[in-house]
Amino acid sequence: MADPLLELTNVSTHFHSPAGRVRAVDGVSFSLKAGQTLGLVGESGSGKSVLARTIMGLLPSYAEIPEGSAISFDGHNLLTLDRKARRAISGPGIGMIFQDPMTSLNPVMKIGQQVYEGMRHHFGTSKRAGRERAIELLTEVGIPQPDVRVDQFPHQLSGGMRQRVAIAIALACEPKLLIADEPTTALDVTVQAGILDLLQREQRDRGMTMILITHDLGVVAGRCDNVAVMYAGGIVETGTTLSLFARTRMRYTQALLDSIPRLDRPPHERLQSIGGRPPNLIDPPAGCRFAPRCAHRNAHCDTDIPPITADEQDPSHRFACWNPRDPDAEASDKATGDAA
Amino acid sequence: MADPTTNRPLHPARPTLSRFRRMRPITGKSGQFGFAFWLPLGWLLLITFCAIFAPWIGIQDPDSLDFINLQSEPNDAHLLGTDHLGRDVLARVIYGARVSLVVGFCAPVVGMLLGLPIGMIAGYFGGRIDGLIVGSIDTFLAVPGLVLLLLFSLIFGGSLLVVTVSLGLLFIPIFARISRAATLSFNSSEFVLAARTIGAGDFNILVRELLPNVVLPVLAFGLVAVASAIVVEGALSFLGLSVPAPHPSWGGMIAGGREHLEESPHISIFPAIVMFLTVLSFNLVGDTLRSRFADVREAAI
Amino acid sequence: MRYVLKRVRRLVVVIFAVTLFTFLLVNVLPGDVAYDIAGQDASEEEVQAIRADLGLDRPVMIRYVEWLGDFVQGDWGRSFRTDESVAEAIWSRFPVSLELMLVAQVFALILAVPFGIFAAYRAGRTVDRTIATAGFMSLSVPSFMAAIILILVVSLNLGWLPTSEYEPLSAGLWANLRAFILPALAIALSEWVVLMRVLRADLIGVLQQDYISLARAKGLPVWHVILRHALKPASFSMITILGLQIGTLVGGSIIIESIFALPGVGRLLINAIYARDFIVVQGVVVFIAFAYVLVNFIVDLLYAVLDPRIRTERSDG
Amino acid sequence: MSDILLDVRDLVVEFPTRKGLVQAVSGVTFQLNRGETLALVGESGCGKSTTARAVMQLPRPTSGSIVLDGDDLVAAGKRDLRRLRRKFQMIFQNPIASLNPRKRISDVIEKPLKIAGELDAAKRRTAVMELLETVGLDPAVAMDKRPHEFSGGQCQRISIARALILEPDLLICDEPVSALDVSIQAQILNLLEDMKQRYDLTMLFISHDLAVVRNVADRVAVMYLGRFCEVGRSEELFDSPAHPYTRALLSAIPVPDPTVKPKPIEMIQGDLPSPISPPSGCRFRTRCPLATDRCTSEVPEMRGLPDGRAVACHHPLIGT
Amino acid sequence: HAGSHSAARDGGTLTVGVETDARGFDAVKGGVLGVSAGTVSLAVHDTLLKYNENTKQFEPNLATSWVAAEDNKSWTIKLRTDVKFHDGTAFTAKDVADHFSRILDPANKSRSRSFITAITGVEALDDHTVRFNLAHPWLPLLGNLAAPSMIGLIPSSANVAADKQNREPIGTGPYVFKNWAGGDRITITKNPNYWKKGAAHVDEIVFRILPDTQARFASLRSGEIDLIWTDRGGSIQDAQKDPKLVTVVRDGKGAVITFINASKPPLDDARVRQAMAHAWNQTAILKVTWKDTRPFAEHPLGTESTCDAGYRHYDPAKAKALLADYGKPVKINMIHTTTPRGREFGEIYQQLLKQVGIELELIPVDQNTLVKKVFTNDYMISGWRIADADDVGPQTFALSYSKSSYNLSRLKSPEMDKAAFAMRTAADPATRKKYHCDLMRMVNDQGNMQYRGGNRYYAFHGTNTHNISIDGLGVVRVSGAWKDQ
Ligand SMILES: Nc1ncnc2c1ncn2[C@@H]1O[C@H](COP(=O)(O)OP(=O)(O)OP(=O)(O)O)[C@@H](O)[C@H]1O
Ligand SMILES: Nc1ncnc2c1ncn2[C@@H]1O[C@H](COP(=O)(O)OP(=O)(O)OP(=O)(O)O)[C@@H](O)[C@H]1O
Ligand SMILES: [Mg+2]
Ligand SMILES: [Mg+2]
Repeated sequence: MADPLLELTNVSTHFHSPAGRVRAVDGVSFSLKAGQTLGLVGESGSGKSVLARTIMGLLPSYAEIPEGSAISFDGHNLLTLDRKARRAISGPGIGMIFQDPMTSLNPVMKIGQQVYEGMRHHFGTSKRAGRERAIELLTEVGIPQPDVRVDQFPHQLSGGMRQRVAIAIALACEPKLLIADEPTTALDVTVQAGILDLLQREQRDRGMTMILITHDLGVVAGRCDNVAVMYAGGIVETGTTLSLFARTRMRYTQALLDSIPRLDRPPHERLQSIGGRPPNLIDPPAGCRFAPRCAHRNAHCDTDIPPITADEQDPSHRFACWNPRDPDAEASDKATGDAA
Repeated sequence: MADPTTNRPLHPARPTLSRFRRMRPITGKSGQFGFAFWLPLGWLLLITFCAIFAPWIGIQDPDSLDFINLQSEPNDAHLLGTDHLGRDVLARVIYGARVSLVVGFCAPVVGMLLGLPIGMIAGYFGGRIDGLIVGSIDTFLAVPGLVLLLLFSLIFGGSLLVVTVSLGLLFIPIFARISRAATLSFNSSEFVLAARTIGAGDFNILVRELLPNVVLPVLAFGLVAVASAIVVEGALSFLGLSVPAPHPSWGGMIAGGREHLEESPHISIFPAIVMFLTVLSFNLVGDTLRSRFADVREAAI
Repeated sequence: MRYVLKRVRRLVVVIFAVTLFTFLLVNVLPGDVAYDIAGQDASEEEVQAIRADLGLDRPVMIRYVEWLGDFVQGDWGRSFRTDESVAEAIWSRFPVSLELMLVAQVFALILAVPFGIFAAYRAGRTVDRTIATAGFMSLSVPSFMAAIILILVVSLNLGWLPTSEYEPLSAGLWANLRAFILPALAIALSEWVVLMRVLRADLIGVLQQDYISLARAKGLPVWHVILRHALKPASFSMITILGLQIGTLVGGSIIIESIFALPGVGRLLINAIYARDFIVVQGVVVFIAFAYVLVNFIVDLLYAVLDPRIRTERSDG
Repeated sequence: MSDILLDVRDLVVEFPTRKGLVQAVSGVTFQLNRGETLALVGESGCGKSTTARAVMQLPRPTSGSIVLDGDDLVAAGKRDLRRLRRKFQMIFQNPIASLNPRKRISDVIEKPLKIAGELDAAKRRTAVMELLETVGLDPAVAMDKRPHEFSGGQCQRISIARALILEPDLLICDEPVSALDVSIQAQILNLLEDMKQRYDLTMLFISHDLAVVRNVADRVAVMYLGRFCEVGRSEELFDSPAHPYTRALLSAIPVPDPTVKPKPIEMIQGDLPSPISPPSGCRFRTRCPLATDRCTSEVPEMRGLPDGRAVACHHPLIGT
Repeated sequence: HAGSHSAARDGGTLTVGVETDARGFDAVKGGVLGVSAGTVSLAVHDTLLKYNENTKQFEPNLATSWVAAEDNKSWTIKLRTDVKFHDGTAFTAKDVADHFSRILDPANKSRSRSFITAITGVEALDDHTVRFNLAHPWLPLLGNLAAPSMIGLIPSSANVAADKQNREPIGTGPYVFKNWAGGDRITITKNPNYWKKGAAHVDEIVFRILPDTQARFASLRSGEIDLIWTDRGGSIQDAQKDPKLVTVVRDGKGAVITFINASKPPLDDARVRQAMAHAWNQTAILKVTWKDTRPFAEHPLGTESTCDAGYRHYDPAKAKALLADYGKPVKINMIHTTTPRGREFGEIYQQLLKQVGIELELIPVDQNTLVKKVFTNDYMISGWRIADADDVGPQTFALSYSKSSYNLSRLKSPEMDKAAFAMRTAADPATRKKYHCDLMRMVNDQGNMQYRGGNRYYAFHGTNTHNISIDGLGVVRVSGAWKDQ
């Protein structure tokens, strides 16, 4: 498995809005090997969904992908394919799950049909076979009474159930890559774990490659091979999950981790907060985009964009920071916290 | 079976709303008002100017007859020709604009002044009051508008005041519906709740919190309402039920020229064109402003 | 079921309110049917005699209660003027109005749906703006003006279609339909715009929904996504409006029916109003109100058929 | 002066809906000591907001008593209630929606003063400015702007200012940070903590995020389908949950540490039952791994545990 | 057209475009028969006599002979014996007596009664002889027996008794009533058993109700309908120019008039009324409103009548002089209908009066209200008409006689009463005419009625339609029509 299944090179996505050009995604590069799971984390508005939609080819007409961007999937450059060939990839090639299960199913179409529709289109499956397959899939994603549910409408299901249906829909065409855009954000914690487990199981069983988008570092920590942290349209740090959490280099990632209240901390502990707010993507800061909020910035940070640097110990761990954190030096005080 | 009441979005303001919906661009229309706005606005200003200053801009007496020049084609003396009584069509079109504009502006105002509070009260208090108001509106709507206008104008006689007021009454349900819908949508919003938690009374909430929010979509509909008021006035005067003779009105002129459509089409055609352009202008200007200032769906109308 | 009952109760209340409302309104009309019956050459005594004969000299409320009693029993009265049974008069004219409305709405839909879809799909582009402008222009031609223009161009100049050739259905479908083309067009010319814009607005909303993205993520072609996934959930408001329009237009196309000489309910009404034949006015207005409320009711039920969310919620409860 | 600021007993809130009566809160009893923060956690739809709003008397509860500092709010007339309102205030989940988009910030914050009868405009203005300063906004810049010119975090600061201007005793926070980003959330949580110190606030804090609750709360109440399952001091409840539901909630929380693998303990199954026809007996029994026949027939009472906690369970996880 | 009878062809359908729907066909119930209903009725029913326009003589129809008694106070009429109603029953003297008795019975409140109050009774002497008894010598009787309106048309008394005459009339005429689709059309079919063989030709006549003149006219030109009538000047001019159309014209009696209410100051002053008469430019309104398709009227006796009625011609100078004599400014108002024609009349009158310094305010009302206001003396000026009749005497009498409730202009003078009475009871036509003319001269002098034009009726049909004529009152006789092809 030498060739990556998905490789993004310098991908940008800009929106034309009345106020100007929104650089929602700006120069993102990463690659993903078949069978791996990538966690894409970041604050709201950091461009995670736009990136996912860019890969999926679901951008609105007023979006623009500047020259020089390339997305290679399974040997095809997705950005240069014609529409028909591109459509042939959606479904069997890449499947997607959306954030809000309440809105991601067609309210006036039966569940079964929504599940087998893709198969019918791509593989010419007959209606009856499609229905059978839909029941199987619903069983697989853990929906009780699947034979009843196929003929029901989405509103008759609870949010968790609907997200399971959405997963079944995505799985129907046996995609090589599954993009799950915050699949549990809108769900209760009790339901969330079940959905994540299901995704993980399916991914493992099918040898699927997966991008799991979330804003919750806790979610990626337990379930992803690699993590990429996004901030203001760019990837600021990426690496294996272990390395990224253990040897956080980027100041932003660390600030994020520090600001989260944790169960293993005493009550009323003062939280580390990040001042300011995310930058305006129409007119982003000239240097490091995190610089205006960073406690460790220096003059360099404000004027020059930090290059992508590899971690000395683990070259696959890369980050973009002028003044990176030294994980070994700060390890001592972190250890005291962990011990508690 | 799952219970739909539990099926609501859980933590709605957390990233549930996709940016793709939140940040809908104002479909293509760029930040500037285009010529589809300025051109009609210019026309409206011209018409309004002519209507207001009609007696002083050197046009002829719209009522004086000329038994020699009956139905004459447009010429130097009569730019738009004369009608079947030898009256100057241009002068009558301009004086007719007075009627159309007065009715067009005032009727929606009447409708709004009455409809807005009614709708807000219904939306705010809900329950019985809402039921009563919605029921009355339903009843009112179930009687065709033109029939009401006909009856009103027969009862009170045709005069500018009667036409304006009765047309205004017809606008009540529309404005009431819009403001009711808007009130409902804001009523459960947290800022209203917040006002309650600090002990604000109903009146205070209605006037201070809700009104500024409700009035915008209602106003946005206003200009479109002007267009339709002009159309309905036209229909009324087409039936001879609007302003009394000899005052000219566009609909009346169109109706009057109908008999001479073949030999002298200009008698009907000119007022028709002017009316068309004016209504179109109000529609265009109104739509531009509406899409700029409020997102009311036509469905409410 | 409870829901249906509730709607029916509301329907009855509205109808009742309409009867009272119109009865009062019609009875304060100046003028007097008695003069109309008597004609210009009658003397005042004769007129008074006719009034007394018709019972017009009694208080309004008593007459209302009597009328209501008869009405409920199916006796809508007889025209003061022509002695025609009101119910019969309405029923014989109703098919004409209904057909006019249906043809008009079919025209409106034929224009509205494709243009609405197109405009929504290309929202903000030139096509959309062109359609919008065309719509506004169409909307700015009042139906009476459209009627005159259509007569002038299509009938008088081109001679393609008759101006007034109503034939009952018994005379053949085409002969019957022919007469409705121009009047229906005159009505549809402004109606389609309303439908188109509602459809467009809803469709734009729907097209931004995640489930449309999901459908596209399945690799389905655009037309499939629009027609199979987007159109249905986007058409509910349009259907409501369609229903409302049918409801209001059944009696509301007074001018068009007059111009095109269609013997419909609208013309019956306007003649009755002019003649102060208020028992007819009363009957027609109540009938129209009934049609309006009923159509709304049907649209509501139709909604339930189309929208599974409502359908199942009701069968649950 | 008693230590108990808020005393809620047998609170019941019902909503008539098209499909039947929803009992959103059915018999909730709790006390709030002065200066303490009580957190309310639970799944969506379990009645947290409804409880909070019932305390605010918006809408007035169906039955039960709510005594605030000696005044019974449920029994209070309309007038009295308005007078009492300055003692208890609330902030909401959606910071942007809780500010009237058409009003200026200064108007938003001074409105409570106006309603409370403070007539001197200059005094109001200084109060507003001071408070803006306190919540971390620059009064000179913020005063004349409108809400949409601020970010979510800033809007939440403004809401907090509005709630505090009358210097209430009790502050109810209904998910004040769930709409905010993690990076902003910490700012607001810190601010609330500061305000609590500064104004001697007693807080009722609602959240579905147990980690947040852990940080802010002195005591925690776990709610399920309109009832309380467990109430106790934060440390004890988090360290050794007594109710199976509390344990399930806790185990479901993902920990941002890749070395801690998600615990494979038994997850609760299924969905929240319909509040229109809740299960008989213990409401959690349909999803509880420990449910027995007793749970079906008998409603578990709130029982005190030795460590001061109370739990409503027939089979608590720690001995009585 | 009469000459071409030999070529008459049977069969086909005649489609007639009419302006208004009928109200009903019962002489008592339906009120006035408009031209539409009158036209239908005239094809379904027969009159006793027929007036020959060319010879100016009455001719037999259902009646075979008629003789007056010595004292001129009764007439005995013999009827045909071979006539059957459409329902198969035989036509007898009883039907005639019943018909007139019913109109005359005050309890029935027939609005036609006022025209024939001179008749004191009608009796059937035997099956086919009937006698009309009169209060005084009364010349207009024969005209009424020939009237193509409901007075002269004899219905089946059985049908009347069954109360079906109004909506399903039965007569003895050449056409049988078939169907009336309210608001749309009335259909009549040829009577196969008509007593006068060969009188009817087309199988069916359809009267289509097309209220819009433009539309009706367009349909005629496109051949969709065969026959229309109209009083719109523009259409008449167009039609007369159109070589594919045949025009049928007939002058009528009566007139379109304006009432000046003599009981309302300042109109109670004759000088004001007279000034208005001189300010009134009938020529202009004939040109503008009617496009000169109506005759100038100096009196309502008809164009053929030679009567010097002393008409006050258009003369603004005289008008101003009269007003100067009156001395006070004159501000008055006028009611008019909301129809285009009503408005136009008001607009013209307003401008004409303005020229002589009278300020006129216009009050639009609908037709029904206008009638009510005129009857209840709640008006100053209003349009009206003197309906056409073979003899308009009864109407002019009622309009002028001081005690008549129909004296709507409220001008009361003993001289006029005297002239009116003399006219009414005159036994020979010449005397009657002289008194009538005297009366009209007084009216013109007083200025309480002014003329807006006489009556002239037009009908148009395509060149393939034949034998259409206009009867008195503008009623079109369609029963003898036939078509080419
Ligand atoms: N359709 C659009 N038009 C204009 N700007 C957009 C559009 N969609 C997204 N953006 C902008 O792009 C940026 C990235 O948005 P995106 O939805 O990808 O964020 P996200 O990381 O998915 O956030 P969240 O956690 O809220 O889902 C935001 O600043 C947003 O305002
Ligand atoms: N106004 C209302 N009318 C009818 N039912 C209501 C109303 N408000 C709340 N409910 C119902 O009461 C129950 C509790 O709702 P509540 O909003 O208190 O839950 P919550 O715990 O705050 O949930 P969330 O975490 O989503 O805010 C729910 O089932 C809800 O459907
Ligand atoms: Mg997103
Ligand atoms: Mg809540």
